This record gives sequence, C-alpha cells and structure tokens, in this order.
Amino acid sequence: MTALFFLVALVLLISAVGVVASRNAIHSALFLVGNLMSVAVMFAMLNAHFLAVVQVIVYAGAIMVLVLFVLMLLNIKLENQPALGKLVIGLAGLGGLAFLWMMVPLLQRSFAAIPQSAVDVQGSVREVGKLLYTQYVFPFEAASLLIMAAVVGAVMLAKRRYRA
Amino acid sequence: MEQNGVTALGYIPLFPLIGSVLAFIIGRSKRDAAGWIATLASAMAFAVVVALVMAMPEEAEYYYRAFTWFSVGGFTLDFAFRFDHLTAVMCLVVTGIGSLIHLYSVAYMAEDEGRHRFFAYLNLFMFSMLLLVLGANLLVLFVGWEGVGLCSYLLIGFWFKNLSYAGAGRKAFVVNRIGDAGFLFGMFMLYRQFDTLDFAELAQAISVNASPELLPLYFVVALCLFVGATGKSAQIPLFVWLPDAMAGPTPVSALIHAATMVTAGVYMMARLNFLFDLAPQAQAIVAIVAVFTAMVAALTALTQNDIKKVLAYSTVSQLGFMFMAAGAGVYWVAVFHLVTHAFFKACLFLGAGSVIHGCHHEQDMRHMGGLWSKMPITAATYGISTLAIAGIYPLSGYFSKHAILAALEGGHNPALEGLLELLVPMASVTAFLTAFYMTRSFAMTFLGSYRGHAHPHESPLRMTAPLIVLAGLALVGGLWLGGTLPHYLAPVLGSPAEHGHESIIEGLMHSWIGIAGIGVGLLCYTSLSQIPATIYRVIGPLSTLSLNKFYFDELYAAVVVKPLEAIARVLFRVVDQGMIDGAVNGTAAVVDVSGEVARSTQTGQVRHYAFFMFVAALLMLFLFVFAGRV
Amino acid sequence: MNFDTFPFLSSLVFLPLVGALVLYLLPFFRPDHDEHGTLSRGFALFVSLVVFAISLLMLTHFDAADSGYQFSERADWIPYFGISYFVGLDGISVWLVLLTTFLMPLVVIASASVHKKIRGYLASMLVLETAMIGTLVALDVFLFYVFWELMLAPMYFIIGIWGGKRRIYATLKFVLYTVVGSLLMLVAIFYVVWRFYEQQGHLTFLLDELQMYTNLTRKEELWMFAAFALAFGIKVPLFPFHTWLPDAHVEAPTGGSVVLAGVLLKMGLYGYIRFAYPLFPRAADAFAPYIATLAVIGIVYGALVAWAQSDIKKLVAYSSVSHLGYCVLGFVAFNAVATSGAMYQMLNHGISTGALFLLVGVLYDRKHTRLMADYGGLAAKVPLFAFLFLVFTLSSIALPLTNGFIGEFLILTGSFKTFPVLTVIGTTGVVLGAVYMLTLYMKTMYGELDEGKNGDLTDVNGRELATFLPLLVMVFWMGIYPQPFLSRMEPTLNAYFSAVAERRAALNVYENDVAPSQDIVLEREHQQARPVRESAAQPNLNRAVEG
Amino acid sequence: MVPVTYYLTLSALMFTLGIVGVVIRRNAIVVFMCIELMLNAVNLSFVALSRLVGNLDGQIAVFFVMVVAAAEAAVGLAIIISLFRSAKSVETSDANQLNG
Repeated sequence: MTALFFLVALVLLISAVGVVASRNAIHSALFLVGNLMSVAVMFAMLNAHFLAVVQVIVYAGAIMVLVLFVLMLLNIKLENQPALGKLVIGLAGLGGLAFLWMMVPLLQRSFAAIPQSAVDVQGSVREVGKLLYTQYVFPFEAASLLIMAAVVGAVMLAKRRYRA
Repeated sequence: MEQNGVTALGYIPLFPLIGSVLAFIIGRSKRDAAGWIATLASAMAFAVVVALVMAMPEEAEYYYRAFTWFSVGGFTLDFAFRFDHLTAVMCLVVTGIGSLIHLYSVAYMAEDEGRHRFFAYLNLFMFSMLLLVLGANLLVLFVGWEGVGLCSYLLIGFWFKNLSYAGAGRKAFVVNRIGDAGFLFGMFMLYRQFDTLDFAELAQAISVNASPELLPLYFVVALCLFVGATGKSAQIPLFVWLPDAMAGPTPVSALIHAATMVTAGVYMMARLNFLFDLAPQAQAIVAIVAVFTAMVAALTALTQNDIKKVLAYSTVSQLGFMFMAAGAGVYWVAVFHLVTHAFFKACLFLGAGSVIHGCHHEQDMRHMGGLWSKMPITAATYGISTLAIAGIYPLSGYFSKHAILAALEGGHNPALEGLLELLVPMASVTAFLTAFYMTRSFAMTFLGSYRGHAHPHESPLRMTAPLIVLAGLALVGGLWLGGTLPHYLAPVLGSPAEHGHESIIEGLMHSWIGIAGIGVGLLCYTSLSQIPATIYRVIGPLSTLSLNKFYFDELYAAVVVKPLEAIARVLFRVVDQGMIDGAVNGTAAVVDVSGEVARSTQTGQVRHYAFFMFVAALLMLFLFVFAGRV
Repeated sequence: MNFDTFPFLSSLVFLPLVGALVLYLLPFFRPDHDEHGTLSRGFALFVSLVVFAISLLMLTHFDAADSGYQFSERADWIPYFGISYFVGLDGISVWLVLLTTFLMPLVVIASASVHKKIRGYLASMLVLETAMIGTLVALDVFLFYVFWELMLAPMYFIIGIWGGKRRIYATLKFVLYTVVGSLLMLVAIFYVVWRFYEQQGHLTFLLDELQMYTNLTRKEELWMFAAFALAFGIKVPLFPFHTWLPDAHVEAPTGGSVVLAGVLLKMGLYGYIRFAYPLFPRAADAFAPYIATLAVIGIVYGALVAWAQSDIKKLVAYSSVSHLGYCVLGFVAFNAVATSGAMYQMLNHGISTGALFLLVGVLYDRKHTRLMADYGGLAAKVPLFAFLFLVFTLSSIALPLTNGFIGEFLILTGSFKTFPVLTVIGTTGVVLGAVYMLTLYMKTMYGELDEGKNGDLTDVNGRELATFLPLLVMVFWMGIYPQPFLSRMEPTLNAYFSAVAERRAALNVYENDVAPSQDIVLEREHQQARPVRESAAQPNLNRAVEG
Repeated sequence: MVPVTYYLTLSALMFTLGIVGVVIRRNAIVVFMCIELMLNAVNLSFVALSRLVGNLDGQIAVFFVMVVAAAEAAVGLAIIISLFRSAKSVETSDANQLNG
C-alpha cells in the first residue's frame, strides 16, 4: 500500500512539475490530465470511490477536454514573450520553499496527534448521495444554480459581439 | 431746569437733511435749483435756532428725545438732542455762517457740472454738524462727528477726476478715523464705568464719583477723547490731513475746514468740561500739544505760496490757540475764539475763494498781487479779517486771543505749573507769526503789482455779500461777544473770573504783538522784498523745513503707511498664501503623493496581484506559525 | 384664516425644496424647452417671494416678548434613536431666517447673469435655501447636522459648475475644509448623546434635553467644545481657517457669493451661540480668551490682507474675515450688549457685504474683470452705480446711521467690558476698514476715466436696481432705527443667558457631587502629572476610568 | 496504512507548485490549469482528513469544490476567449487595463 502511495505520489508530483514547467500549453494540459488521474487514484486509495470516479469523469474528462478545446481553438502553443527573468522565478521558488518550510511542519504537528478514527468511511455513491440529498440538499441546489449561472455567463462572455 | 419734548430741536437737523435729499434728487434734472434748495434749508435751520435762542429763558435747556435708538441688555440709548447755551452758540455759528457760505456757493459753484452733489453734501454736512452739537449723549455726538468726517471726505474729493484730490479725501477720512478710534475708546471706558453716555447723566455721575481712585480713569478717558479731537481738529499728531483738504472747493474749506467741523474737538472738550476738569494732567497735555501745534503750523504757514494752504495752516494754528484755552481750563475763551475765528477765517477763505474765482482758478500767490484795485470789496474784507486774526484792537481776534493768553498765564491748571514759562512765550511768538504770515499773504495777494496772466475781476454780489457780513462780524464780534459770551455760557461752563474793562489805549498797547507782526510783514513784503529772501538764505535748512511742512507727511509715510502696506503684502503673500494655504495645499499634496505611490502598485498585471496575494498569505502563515513564539 | 396653527417653519423649510423639484421636472411639463430660462427664473423668483412673504407673515405673528421657541413643530423621525423633527424659532434665529428669505429673491433676480444650466443653478439655490432655513430652525441636534451638511451640496455645485476659472480648486477646498470640522462635530454630538444615554437611560437628540440633563466633566466639555468650535470656526471663518473663503468667493458666481457671505458664514456663529455655548458653557468660558484673540487677529489680519488685494472680490472676501471677527468677538464676550451687537452685525454683514458682491457682479457682468486696475474714474460714467457703491462701502466701514455702526458699536462696547485690551486692538480694524474700503472706492470710482477701456460702461439697469433698492432701504433702516430688530432678540437673549448660567452651575454641582470619590484615587496622580494647572479639586472622569 | 500526514505533505507540495505556476506563468490558460492544481491539492487534503476524522463531510466539500471548478472552467475559459478576441493574445501581461 505504502509503495503504491509513493509510486502514485511520484507520478503526481512529476506531472505537476510538468504542468508548471512546460513551455507548451498543450503539454501542460496533458501533464495536468496525468496529475488529475493520479489524484483520482489517491482518492480511491482513501476509499473515496465516488469522488475518484467523478474526478476522472468531470475533471480529467470534461474540464480538461474543455481546456484542450480552447487551446486548439485559439491555437496557442508557445508563450510568445520572452521567458520571465531568473529573478522572478527565483523569488517565486523561494516563496514556495518558504511556504513549504512553514506549512509542512505545521501539518505534521497539527495532525499527527489526531488518532485515526475507528470508522473507516466509505465514500461510496450511496453514502455520498445520501448526505447530498439530505443534509446538504440546500447547498446542492445552490450548486446547481451556480452551474446554471456559469453556463449563462460563459455563453454571454464567449459569444461574438454584434455591433449595430 | 430742563424743558422736555421741544420738538423744534428735531427740525434743526431735519431741514438740512431734507434739503440734502431734495437738492440731490431735484438737482439731478435742475442743477440750478439745488443751490437754492440747500441755502433755503440752511436758512430755515438758522431761523429755528434763532427763534429758540430768543425764546430760551436763562438757566434753561431744551431736551428732545426723537426716539429710542437702541436698548439692549440694560444699555438704553436715546436719539436725543439737548439745547443749552453752549449748543445755542454752536448752532448759531453753524447755521448762520453755514447759510452765508451756502449763499456764496450758489455763485461760486454756478459753473460746476456736479453742483447738485455739492449742495447735497453741503447740506448733509450741516445735518451732521448739527447732530454733533445738538446730541444729548456722546453717541449722537459721535454720529455727527463721523458724519462730518464723511462729508468732509466727499467734499474734499468733490473733483474726483483728479486722483490726488480723491486721495486727499481718503487721507482726511482715515486720519479722522484714527482719532475716532481714540474717541471710541473714551466712550467704551465711560460706558464701562458709568453705564451711560448721556452728558447730563455723566456729569451727574462724575460729580458724585470724584474719588481719587477714579482719577486715573478720567485721565485716560480725557486723553482718548483728546486723541479724537486731534483728528477732527487737526492737532499734532493728526493734523496732516487739513492742508491736503484744501483740494476741496473753497466754500467747503471755509465752512468745514475753518469755521465749523474742525472746531468740533473744541466743542467736545467744552461739552465734557466736567470730565476734563478732573484730569488736569490731560488738560496739560492738551495745552502743550496745542502750543506746539500752533507754533509748528504758524512756522509752516510762513513759507507757503498757495493762498489756501496759508489759510489752512493758519487754521491749524488758530485751533491750537483754542485748545490752549481749553487746556488751561477756561472753556468759554476757547468757545469765544472758536466763534471769532469762525467769523474771520470764514471771511478769509471766502475772500481767497473770491480771489481764486476772480483769477480764474489761480491759487499761487506768486502769480497774484495788486488785486486791491481790481477787487476792492474782497480786498477790504480780507484786510479786515487779517487785522482781526492778527489780534488788533478792537477787532474780534484781539479779544479772543488776548483772553487765551491771559487764560494760559492765569494758571488755572495746577498741572501746567512750571511749564508756563515756556508755553506763554511760545504762544506769544506764534501770535506774532500769525500776524506776520497773514500780512504776507495779504501783501502778496492784494498789494504791489499784478504778476499773473489772467484778467482778475471782482466777484458778484452774491459772493461779496457774505464777505461783507462776515467781515462786519469779524470787526465788531469780539467787542460784542467779549462781554456777553462768558455770562451767556456760564450755566454750562461755569462763571468766569471778572476782569475789568480796558480802555482803547490799553487795548492798542496789548495788541503790540499783532502790530509788530503786521509791521514787519508789510516791511518785508512791500518795500523791502529782499529781506525775506536774505532771511531764507541765512536760515536755509529751517526754511526748507518750513517749506516742506516739517516733513510730517513723509515721516508718517515712512513710519506708518509704508511699513503697514509692506506688512499687509507680507501677510497676504507669506502668511496667507504661503503658510496657511501652504499647509492646506500641503496636506492635499501629501494625500496626492501617497495616492500616487499606492497607484504605482496597481500595475494591472494579474500576476503581480497574485504575487502580492501569495506574499500576504505567506505573512499570515508566518504569523500563524510563529506568533506565539516571537 | 387662522394662522395660530399654520406650520410656518415647515413651509419655509420645504417650500423651496418643492420648488426645486418642480424646477427639476420642468422639462416634463414644458417639453418645448425653456430656451432662455425665463420661465425657470420666473418660477424660482415666485417661489422665493412666496417664501419671503410667508416669513414676513410669520414675523407679524412673532411674539417679541416671548423668550421661548415659537411656531415649534415636532414629529418623530427615527424614534429608535430618539431622533425627531423638531423645529422652532426664537429671537436668536428669527432675523437670520428673515435675512435668508430676504436675500434669496435678490439672488434669484441677480441670476440673470448666469447663462449655462440656469435651471440647475436655480434649483441648487432653492435647495440651499431649504438647507439654510432648516439649519436655523432645527432644534434637534441630528436634524441640525443633516441640514448643516445639506448646505454643502448645493454650494459645492454652485461654485463648481457656475464658478470662475479655478472653480474646481475652490469648491474642493471649500467642501473639504468644512467637512473636516463638521465631522468632528458629528463625533462630538454622538459622544454627548451617548453620555446622555448613560446618565438618563434613553436616547435623544433634542437640544433642550441634552442641554439640561447631560452631565459632563470639565475635560469632556473641553474636548467636545473644541470639536464644535472647530466646525463653527471653519465655517465663520475664524483666522487661521479662513483661506477657503477668498477662493470660494472669487470663484463663486455672484449669487453664490451673496448667499455665502450673507447667510452661510453666519451659520458658524449661529451654531456657536445655539449649540456650543449652551452645551459646554464652562469650556466656552475657558476657550473664550483664545477665541477672542483669534477673532481680533482675524479683524486686523483680514483688514490688512484686504488692503493688499488687487482683486475687488477678494478684497471684499477678506473684509468678511475682518467683519466676522467682530461677530466672534461679540459672541465670546458673552454679555447681552456684545451678543446682541454680534447678532445684529451678522444681519448687517449679510446686507452690506451681500450688496457689495452684487455690485462687483454688476461690474463683472459688463467688463469680465475683477481687477481694480482695470477700472477707475467710473463715478463720472455710472453715477448711480457710484452712489450705491458709496452707500454700501460706508455701511461696510460702519459709518453711523448706516447699519454697520450699531452692530460694531454694541460689540465693541460690550466686549470692552470683558476683553478691554483685545477690544482696543480690534478697534484698529475700524481704521483699517476705512483704509481698504476707501482705497477700493478711490481706485475704481475716482480718477480719470479710461474711455478706451470703460467708455462703454452702462449704469445700473432696472433689474439690478431692483436688487439694490431693498438692500439700500435696509442699510438706513437698520442704521437709524434698529430697535425693532433688537427688541425681538432681547427677551430670548435674557432667557438664554440665565439658562446658560443655570447649566454652568449645574455642571459645577455635578462635578462636586460625583467627582470627590474619584478625587481621592486621583489625588496622587494629579499631583505628579499636573501639579499646577488643574488641582485635584477638579475631577477627571476619563482618567478615573482609565485608572 | 499510509499516515495521513503523507497525504497532507503531498498536498502541500502540489499546492506550492500550483502557486509558483500561477506566479511565474503568463499564459492565462496555464495559469488557469495551475489553479486547478491548487484546487486538487486542497481536495486531496480534504479527502485525507475526511478519512482521518471518519466522516464524509470532507468528501462532500470536495464535491462542491468540483462544482465550483467546473463553473469556473466554463466562465474562466469564456473570459479567456473574449480576452483573446480583444487582445489577440492570452498573455496575462497583455491584460493590463486595470493599470492605475
């Protein structure tokens, strides 16, 4: 199990670095697909089966297809401006390291002490569905509204403007 | 004994007021009517005064409350008039001489385009002057006091197209205002102490409050009021406006700047004699200032060539004589000289006006001479008045001036002890100088041969008639009033010490100063005309000093006016625009610059905003992690 | 018709507002467009005249002997916070209201020289009238504050839209200056109300209740008073907060200047006498010498700076600084003579300075310059104008028998009792006033006329004369027979002084009753911190709370 | 069983990479993808912690995050398209109209 975790983690991190580092946006997108798949595996390893499936279908499937579609539509591959200066990249890296330097020990300290719950939650469709349609029904409906608003908004934004 | 509700008192100032308005309105379309309306109004006021004086019993006074002017917080002030013997004398002078001068002006101003304004102003002046002398309290007096100042301003600047004339008017007003400020202080202090400004109530309050603690107050009040008088009556240090005031039409100089307005200070001191009597030090200061003013003005008059300027300085000098008497505490003499001076100085000014009129607006005496034959009436009246002012027995000036010198010597004022040895000779010298410069003026104008280019002619009867009347008064006024006036004024000013009658011989002997002055003057300016030139050469710097009026104007300009102007400019440029506005705009600029700095962070680059968010998140994290430990 | 219950004050306050609304909606009624603004002007004039007529009618019903509030109306506005619509009129405000309603028709008549967006201009003026009258009659502190701030908006537009070249700078300066002060005042109002709430258990903004039942310690009083005094001092304006005034005046259109000088500036003084003094009498006493000093500095300084001006309007503006210095001096002297003088002087200043601004406007309309150097010798060309100018100049320099004299004399006489030395210094302003005003008059009216430049100048026309004649009458009426004005102030003032004295006493009693317990605690601290000035006998609640 | 801190650490690393990406990349679409990266990092920690504490609320949260992500994808990509139309580029540095 642990070995599998590390393997998937490695894939996940490499693909994440790929997303950030690729000069070609298409490559970034493909790396992101890999990354999302790895996250789906992680979800599955954590017994979140429903989410793992949704992750694959919605994220790696629908959203990434949309992204790739836009990339194709706009036909942009390379950033056409010179690469950023080393200073900016260095600063960002330094900031990232500082973030990690503070965040990781914090996480270790905060959560190591919490005992593993006896209940082994199963994020099955049934369980998640039950919760969604009972306790979280209101947010759920709100989410549907949000999606609708997003659809309308996207159409509005993306349509060509006609001038009289 | 006070007689209330004498409505007639109200008519005295009312006639000139109505006359002023009518003259202005009717005169706009009918220029010639203005003069007659104004003269009529003035004459009516005179008639009322005469009737009142005739009817007035001895030891009585009239009182008339027109309305309550204001009444707030326990401070009630009536717009009220009081008519006692002193007022009667003043009213007679003002309306009598005023009417004559109105009559004279009708002819004198006949050609002027703006004569409706002139007569409106002149009547307005009469109104103000009558308020001044009739006022039953200090404030009504002050109304007149400022009102005559206004009319003086308007009439000096009557020919306003000449900016220097207008400037002279402004100077007169401002200098008077300085004096008025002193007058106001005096009123404030009196009100603060006694809660009233009514003359009768003040006299009452002061007579019961003669305690020594209040004496310093009386001293200060008297001094403040005297500052007011120096402004109005052209004494050192505020006399500088009067010579410039000659810019006005000559009848104005006669009425306002010789006969009436400038004597307001003397009237005020006589009116407040109960106060000044309790402040002998203040009186002494008055006397000293008066002697020096008389002296300086007489010295200045010696070298003036403008016929009106000579008379102007002479007026200053004669006012000094009046204040000598007032300062010595013998008020009736001051009033006496006021009256006689009104006669002969009005006559002199009107005579000068007649000369100027006849010589086609020539005022420089060096371009006159020999007018004796060309305008005999003017010359005769001018001559009589010259003799009068020189103090020759039995003309009016002799009596009043003699009385002044006697009063000064008499030593009624203990505070003058020891100073008299200086003051009396100075006054005598001034009397001599008076005779001298007046003779000079007469000689340069009327004697010798004509040096100008115009064709002088005698003035019409409407102008000479007032001259004759005034000259007549100057001739006999002293003899007549010298005996009656002290008794007439006694209810107001107290009974004077009796002095015996003098014979003609004595009188002539006592007028030796005047005779000497006239003699020397005649000698210098007729037969031996090289003498003055020689003298001036010998005492060069002194004569320059005299010619330049002792540099008073220049001194004031350098010490007061210029620095104040500079301060004003500095205050505006440096303090107002620099410091205060600088601070205000500076605050705005700081906000502006901070905005500018903050703006530069708003690059519009999403990446930068993201970066700032990241940094901020880092900071929050840092605080979250380390806050407890640091 | 029975006028006993007629809502005079509300109609005065809101009629102009209604008029402004109608004016705003005018294009909907008359789509064929009011091209030259004749209809708008006529309507605005009608409204302002009706308001003036109502105010005159009200004056006839005004009981001169009654010292309390008359025609008062009261309604709850925001009951939850104890805020109410409470208006009333007494001897302190009655003449200022009349002055406002009197000046407004003149300003509307003078609007003939305004050409752009005339409708908006007149509507602003009418809204301003509502705000001004509202400020004067409000007896609820909150209501007062609302009207007080409402005065800013129309004035902001009047200067900012219809002003001269630097109008934006001027109007911003005007608004920012004023807002700084009034916000501090708002904080102080809330503090006082909060203290009232602490002590009485309910909220109110009624001036009378606050005045009677709010106990404040001396230190609280000082701070509150300072906030109020700053707000009012800026509005007056008191030296050194005056620099907005010349800019605002120079840039404002004629009507704006007239209202600004005529009424707006008085609001600061009115606020002082109506709110600052009765609420914080002891602090006012403590501050009085300093305020008087500033007032006297303002008198002399304003006069000197006015002398240094070359722009006529700026000169008149600085003369306002000087004249209002007298009013402030009169108010802080705090005796009946000086205070009634100061109140009278407010009216005088409104009339004579308003008239002077109108006169400058007449010149500016014709020649489009305000520099003295561009004029000269006008008296020969425009005699009627010169006459009017002379009368108002003399009124401005307080010549006896014109209105200015009574005010100045009463102020100086009264304040001489309280501040002799300062009054003496202030009296020099009388001299300096003559200097700068007569210099102005001489430079513009006297001398040789420049035919090329001003040869085509025309004299005052009928419409302009219609604005000057009422002012001219008032100059002489108020100068010769001031008693009708003064007598309507006096009973109120007498009652006012005793009320303030009562409050002073009550506050002292409060201090002596409440404070001793805290005194003991504070004694040592006091001795260490402030050994000299305020002894331990003067308690200090704030410090006690902190300690 | 893999300790929860491992997941969390992994999540932190992924999140950091996302942040760095957002800051250094200029292509708006790549920036968008980096944001997805960060969202997923958070999702991962949600699920991990949901397991740790033994209830499903964390997973529900992830579900909603996904909803938001989907909406964001739709709107965000539409914005990018209209940006491209006006600026002929998807570089974030070209969209600087907010420059103050």
